[in-house]
Amino acid sequence: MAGTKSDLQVDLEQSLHMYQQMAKIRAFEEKVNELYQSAKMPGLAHLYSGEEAVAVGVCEALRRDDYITSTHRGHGHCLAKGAAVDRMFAELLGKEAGYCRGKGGSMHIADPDSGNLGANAIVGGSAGIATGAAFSAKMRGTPQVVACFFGDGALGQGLLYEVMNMAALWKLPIIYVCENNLYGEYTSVGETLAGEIGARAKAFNIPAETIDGQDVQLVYMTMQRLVARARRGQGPAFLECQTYRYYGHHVGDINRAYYRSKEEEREWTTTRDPLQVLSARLIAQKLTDASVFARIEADVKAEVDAGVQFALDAPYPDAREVEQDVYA
Amino acid sequence: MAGTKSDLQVDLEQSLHMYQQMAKIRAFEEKVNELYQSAKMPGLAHLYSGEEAVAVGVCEALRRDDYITSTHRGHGHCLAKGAAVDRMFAELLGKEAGYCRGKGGSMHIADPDSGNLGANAIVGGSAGIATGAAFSAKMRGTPQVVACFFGDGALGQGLLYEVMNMAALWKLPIIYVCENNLYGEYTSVGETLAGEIGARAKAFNIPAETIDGQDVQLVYMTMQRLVARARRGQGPAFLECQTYRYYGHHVGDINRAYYRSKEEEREWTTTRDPLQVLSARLIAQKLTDASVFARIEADVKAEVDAGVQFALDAPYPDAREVEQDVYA
Amino acid sequence: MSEERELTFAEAIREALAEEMRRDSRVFIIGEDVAEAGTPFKVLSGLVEEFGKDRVIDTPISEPGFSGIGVGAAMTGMRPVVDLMFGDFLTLAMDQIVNQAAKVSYMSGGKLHAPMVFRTTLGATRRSAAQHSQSLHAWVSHIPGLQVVLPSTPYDAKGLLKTAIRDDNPVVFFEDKMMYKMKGVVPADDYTIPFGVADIKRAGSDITIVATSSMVQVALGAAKMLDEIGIGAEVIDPRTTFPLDKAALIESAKKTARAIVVDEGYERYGVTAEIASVIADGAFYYLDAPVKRMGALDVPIPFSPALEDLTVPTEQSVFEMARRLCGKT
Amino acid sequence: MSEERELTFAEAIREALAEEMRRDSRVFIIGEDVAEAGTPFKVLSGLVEEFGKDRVIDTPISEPGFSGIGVGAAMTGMRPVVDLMFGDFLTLAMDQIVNQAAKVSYMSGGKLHAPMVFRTTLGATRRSAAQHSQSLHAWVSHIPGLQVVLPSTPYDAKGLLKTAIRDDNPVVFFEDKMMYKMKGVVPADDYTIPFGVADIKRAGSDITIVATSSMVQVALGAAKMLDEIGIGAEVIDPRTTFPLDKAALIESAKKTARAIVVDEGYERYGVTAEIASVIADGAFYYLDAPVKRMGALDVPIPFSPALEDLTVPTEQSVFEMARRLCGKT
Ligand SMILES: Cc1ncc(C[n+]2csc(CCOP(=O)(O)OP(=O)(O)O)c2C)c(N)n1
Ligand SMILES: Cc1ncc(C[n+]2csc(CCOP(=O)(O)OP(=O)(O)O)c2C)c(N)n1
Ligand SMILES: [Mg+2]
Ligand SMILES: [Mg+2]
Repeated sequence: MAGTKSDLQVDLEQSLHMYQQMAKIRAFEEKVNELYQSAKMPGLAHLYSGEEAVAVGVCEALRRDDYITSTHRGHGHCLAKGAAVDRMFAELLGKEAGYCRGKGGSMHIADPDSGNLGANAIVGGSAGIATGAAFSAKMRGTPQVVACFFGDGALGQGLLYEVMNMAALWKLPIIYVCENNLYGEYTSVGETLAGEIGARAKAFNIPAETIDGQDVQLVYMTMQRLVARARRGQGPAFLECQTYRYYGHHVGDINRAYYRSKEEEREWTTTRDPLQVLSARLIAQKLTDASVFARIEADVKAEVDAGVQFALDAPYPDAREVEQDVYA
Repeated sequence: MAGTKSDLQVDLEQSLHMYQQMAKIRAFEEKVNELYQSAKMPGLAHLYSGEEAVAVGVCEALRRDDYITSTHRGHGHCLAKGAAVDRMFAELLGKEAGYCRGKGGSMHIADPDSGNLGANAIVGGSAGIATGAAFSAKMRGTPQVVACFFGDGALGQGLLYEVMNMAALWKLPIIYVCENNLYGEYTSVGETLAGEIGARAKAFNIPAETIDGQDVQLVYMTMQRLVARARRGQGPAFLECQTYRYYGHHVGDINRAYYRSKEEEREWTTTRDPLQVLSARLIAQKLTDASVFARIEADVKAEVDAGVQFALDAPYPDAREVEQDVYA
Repeated sequence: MSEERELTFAEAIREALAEEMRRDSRVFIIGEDVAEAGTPFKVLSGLVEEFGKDRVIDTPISEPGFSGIGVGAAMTGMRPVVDLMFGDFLTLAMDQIVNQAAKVSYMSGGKLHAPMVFRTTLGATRRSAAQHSQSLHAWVSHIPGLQVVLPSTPYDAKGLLKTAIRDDNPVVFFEDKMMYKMKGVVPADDYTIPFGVADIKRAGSDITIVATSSMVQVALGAAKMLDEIGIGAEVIDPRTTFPLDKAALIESAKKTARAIVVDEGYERYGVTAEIASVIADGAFYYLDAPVKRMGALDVPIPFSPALEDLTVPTEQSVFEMARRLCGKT
Repeated sequence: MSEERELTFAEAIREALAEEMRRDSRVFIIGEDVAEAGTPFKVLSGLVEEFGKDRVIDTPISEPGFSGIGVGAAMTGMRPVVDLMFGDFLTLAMDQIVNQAAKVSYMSGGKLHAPMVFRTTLGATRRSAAQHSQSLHAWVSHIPGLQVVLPSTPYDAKGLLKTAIRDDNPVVFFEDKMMYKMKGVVPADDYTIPFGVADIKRAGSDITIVATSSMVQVALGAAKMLDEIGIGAEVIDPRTTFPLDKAALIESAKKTARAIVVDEGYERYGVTAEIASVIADGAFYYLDAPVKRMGALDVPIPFSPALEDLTVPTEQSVFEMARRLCGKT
């Protein structure tokens, strides 16, 4: 359970659970890529591979009824917060069994049952929703906390500053989680960001921390602390997680040399992979051995394979569906 | 001329010129209030009385072809940058002789001849225009600098942060001048602003200073420095001027007790009046005597009286005008 | 008798809000200067005294921000009434209204909803110039997922606002700034007016004048003038542009065989276009003359009174148009 | 022969931009991922290599901000071409486009101008769901001070974009994302196409199909099918929704006595309403049937291909409508 003292060190069970969550996301995204490459998935998708420790570390520190808002690169957030693989795939394939009955697709997966208020295809677009959810939690007097995920690119959107100001003024229970993966689409943050990221939150009196987003234990422990603080009514926080996306901006972005180097990609994938970082550490600490991870990998692969098969077999929504759900 | 070393102290002539500019704005605004109270002016107006040192100190540091953008409380900026009293009044009365042929009114006075790109009735709305003008100056290779005036209230608008980011990234020649008069409409800044104002600019790597906006010599000297820096290609700056509006949010805002105290008003008008501060200082320094100020007051009063008469006598635009100027 | 009680339009709005806030603790108001100031139009005066600053919330000048906060609050169990002081500021909040609030129900396959009201204003002739005078209701009427309300009397204002607050979908509610002081009978009881039901403000059989919001009084004035020359005008107010009571509008036009649509938005690509084309289609075989449209002149609203008054349809101009359409010159 | 040279729609846009940038040093491009990436649609590929990063400027993800910078640059002597990647992001930039760019000429009494182009996109069926598929040109068509361009062929795209860049007023230029790869003849010479001149894409005398942007090809396909059952359809493309070539549209409808308007924006309060009501009014005494409108279904665009394809008019649905309207069943 989140929020108690003993959680401040990460025990083995929890670490393995986080490993499993990360492995599931990785396997899910590999499958999404395959579906795209084999023309089985409509449209595009933005893969989360490489960034798993952020979603998993953050969501591990949340309760099920805490909220998240997600982004165009949202599969990892959804899975980490508790979405099921099969219904996720169904949504990506536009099937009725999907989380949004096929109407949302990759960029709009929402699952209120697990506290997921939705991915969002407007960069920064969910910052208002997340802050409003925190506002609502406070008004309703519940202990809920909100994690608002967004990329470094969203720092370009003025909306974020407007809502951070109000979150600070009103001491709202929200953590702004910035996934700094060094690029917004095909442009590096160096070209789009003046100053330090954390300073932007601090300017609004919001405490900000910058951490290695590839270390899931660190993300979890930091988030634990910030969530506990928010739950105590001490207001918002800002967490910059330094991370990296292994694939292109979306599945179709194959030739990336004009905006980032192969060396850089290699550096991140080989030395800073969040799954490897965690498994190597646990093995070095002699807390477990390689066979455990192999078992987890096999488990999630089975889950993903079954999930994708479920989705492939599932029916499309009926034509009548097109005019339903426009209004409540 | 601005930008040379010797200007760094303010000589008597220049000080008196600034006094005259401030006195003109004060007299102008008193007349506007009169016009409103006697139902001779259509609509409303937001008076600048009390804040004169900001507009005058800032504009004194600018060349005629430098740009400003202004706000809904814009009369002072326009006059300080070089607009004529008579055509200003004509605009406020909706006459064809006005700066905008009567189409703009109080909140939209623009005068490209004096580098005034226009007042703006959207709070923060001109931050984009101002930054674009600075961008354009840089692209065109001219030495022009831009002063972007806005109130403390505009700090609520996300647009400001978006353009400050780009101004910093691209080292644009612009000074963001925040007139912090403690209120946005009927709400005090304490309720709407988290953190320190200057920190918001610094977060984007923009140097920021906070000064007494009632001391016109200080405003001028500070602005001189920032303008020189921008003209040298060293990029944007942010200047917070602490000031106070003597009247209500607009001419119709008479009973203000529910949002600010009479004591506070008295404190500012009696001990921090920008005209008094300057005249008292120059007299104390034995640089001049009271008769000089009396003469200036008489001069500007005559100018204002003549201006308002001109405007009252001027014709309204012809009905055909209504469909003109929609397109160039 | 309570039936005969008169309130101003502003009072009717305030009463609707107060009643709904008493009835439902989820309802709250958020926007600029809504608390002690009660908005610049004083529409909300007194509410903060009754409901406190936790339910009547002053914000920074952040239209996108507090609109977005409204959306998030609505999605998680609250019923926000978001105050956008001038309709012209819709420009700033369109992403939150259109890409977020309007679409969340559909995008989530019906799992999430945004039950909320965006209260804003429309209307010119206040000498407020181009950025404070627009009537931009056509924009939101265009968007699936939104409902758009344009009350034209204190009675309608109260009943429609209550419906808006109770509705489970986002509603954009436009108040004419010039109408706030207008008086009318408003029952003290709890009544609601359903969306999508047009109201015949005046019956007549020679010509149909469809009018919205600020233009209803103008149309009624014109109808009176038309009466004097023997033309019986029916004035019909759709009250909501979406849902639109097409049947009632078409029915009226079929009966009179002539129709004019009057609305204060810019004429081109405006609300008059939709309504005129609905009537021209639905009553095609009954019309004796083309359906005529009268919107605001297609110019940014000028400040000068000498010009501004030329931009909005008037009793006189509606009268002239109707007379011409009826072939009386 | 250069007359016969074929380019894709994207190449035509790029060529227009390159030619104008060579001709006029005031022209520059600003937006997200416009430089090395050449936009996600690769429309601008190669321009940064020729013109450098000072004239093809990558911005942060700040639509309001860089639109506003465009306005200020335009007001002070430059000719910005502002790139708004998806038309759905207009929601974010509406204040800069509508309250600033569109009004500055009028509000300043003609002293300031904003000669600039907002290039953006429209169109569904890319499986991009509700926030990346909208066709929001009705909004800007509603606003005095703006001009709105909807090219439907590579030829028109080049000629109209050059006109837009040379115009002294703000222009919103919509490109259909699905059309970028479409090929057509595009002269290598410097030609422009005036605004407000409709183009008859196919002559016919039995029915008029007014179609815009993405719907022109659909209308032409339907016309071919109609031919086979003996109905001669005239397909007419207004090319600019403002200025709108009312005379040409009315003329065509007078000739054929029947008209359908097809456009990919949401149907209600959309572009079809304006055009249909203009025709219904102007050709009133010549029409044998009501003017029919076909826009996108009034729902947020769904992701699922099974649903998305139902939301946009198709050759088949236009054909059916035309056949019904001509009384052939
Ligand atoms: C308002 C808006 N502008 C532009 C886009 C197009 N776009 C989609 S993702 C993206 C880059 C986002 O970068 P970042 O926030 O860093 O997230 P990342 O993709 O790196 O996870 C852009 C520009 C958009 N979806 N929304
Ligand atoms: C975007 C926008 N929101 C709200 C308003 C209404 N309004 C006009 S002035 C004002 C207060 C502005 O305060 P500030 O920026 O501090 O300027 P001051 O009036 O104090 O000079 C407000 C809220 C507006 N004009 N524009
Ligand atoms: Mg990124
Ligand atoms: Mg202020």
